[in-house]
Amino acid sequence: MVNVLLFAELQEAAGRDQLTFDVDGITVKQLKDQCLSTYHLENIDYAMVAINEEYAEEDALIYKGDTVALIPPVSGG
Amino acid sequence: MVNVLLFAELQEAAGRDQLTFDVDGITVKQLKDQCLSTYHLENIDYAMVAINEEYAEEDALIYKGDTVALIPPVSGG
Amino acid sequence: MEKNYWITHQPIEVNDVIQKVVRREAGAISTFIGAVREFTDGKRTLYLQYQAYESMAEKKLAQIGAEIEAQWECAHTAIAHRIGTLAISDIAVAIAVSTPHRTEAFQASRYAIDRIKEIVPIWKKEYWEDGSMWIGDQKERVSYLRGTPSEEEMKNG
Amino acid sequence: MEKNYWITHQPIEVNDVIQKVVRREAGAISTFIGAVREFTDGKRTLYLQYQAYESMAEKKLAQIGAEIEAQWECAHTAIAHRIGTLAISDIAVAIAVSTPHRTEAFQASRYAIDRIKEIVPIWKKEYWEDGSMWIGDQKERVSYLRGTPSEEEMKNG
Repeated sequence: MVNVLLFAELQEAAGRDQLTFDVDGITVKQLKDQCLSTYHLENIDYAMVAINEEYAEEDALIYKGDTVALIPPVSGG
Repeated sequence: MVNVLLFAELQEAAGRDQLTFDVDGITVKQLKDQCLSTYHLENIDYAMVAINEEYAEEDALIYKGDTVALIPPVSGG
Repeated sequence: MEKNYWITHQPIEVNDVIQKVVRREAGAISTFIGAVREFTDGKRTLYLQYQAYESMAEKKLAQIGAEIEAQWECAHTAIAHRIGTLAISDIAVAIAVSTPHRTEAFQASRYAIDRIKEIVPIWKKEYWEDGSMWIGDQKERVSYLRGTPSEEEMKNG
Repeated sequence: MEKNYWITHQPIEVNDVIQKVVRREAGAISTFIGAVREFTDGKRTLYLQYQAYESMAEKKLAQIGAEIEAQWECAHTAIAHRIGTLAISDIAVAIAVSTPHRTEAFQASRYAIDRIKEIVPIWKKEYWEDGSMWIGDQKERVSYLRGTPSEEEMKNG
């Protein structure tokens, strides 16, 4: 299983702070597509993805047990 | 009388924190010359002069009752 | 507190942040405080809500500190960011950087706040009289992977 | 304390200085702390002695605040300078400037410390293991009458 953490507007859009996918060895791009088709998270295109708390490119691979986070444009400070 | 306040190295060179001159209507330049000839304050050339707490040019006039200060190069901060 | 980089739900004491960077070789400490401003572009903010991906945010704050210490010799950095509900004038972020001389302290502390706005997973939601919105860089994509903010990003207030 | 610009014989509490510039419209506060550094050009300082022409120094600090408020919109400034004997890491000067946005806060606080080193009648005497000396700009004349420090002066650390 891969846990996908949601924050800010994506968390509100999904109505929850975490999604779970039964996947292994898919790319960041593929995971984003699944989020989009299954949960209709339209702003996901603007989000970065972190794998185990580090930003990852679209072609990075996600394995079982990884913690993934969708990071909408940040606005701290 | 005109009181002339001394600070830092000029205060140490003169061995006091104040000089008094019985003058009226002399220029800053003339006062500096008197300090140099009477008290041998050699570093006075590097000092600015303040009249009543405001920096003054060499040709500014000093009157009886003014408070003058010799301001060596500052080093606060 | 042992950490130099932390996310907190409590009010930030600026002095706690400053104390972490005091060093015998430091002649200069530049701090930056980001506070909740009442008006933005003429619109009145009632309060803010900050959310963070806390564990990753602390790592990214520490990364910014490491970037600073690599770029400016003898620099020491501490950063605290508050989350939760903040009122007008509450401190959202406090940064302190100490260096031997002042030029580097100012540069590094400016760098820190610019990088926070670029790479640290923290989000703010503004609440106005007529609604609320999560704030982010909605118009442009932000490149989180670059090493240094662009000139243009550095200029934005 | 009612004043925003003051000379003190007591330790400076940075928070006192910051509190004076907190405003509802201020989103950014940049502070600068000048502390006693142990080593300068490889030479070890034991302690410092600061002396001021106190009444004029407070006026000149206030003048710097006025210059800042004329140059940067909505800026508010507070400055405290300590005099007397200071040990390593003691705070000699603390500056706080608040502005709506961060760029101006950094610029104004940098401006303040540069101007202090230029026009405020305060002097420091350094004490080393082998002697002591009043510090000043012994090599060059400083022009106290100009409005703005030169580019070159702004760059010096």
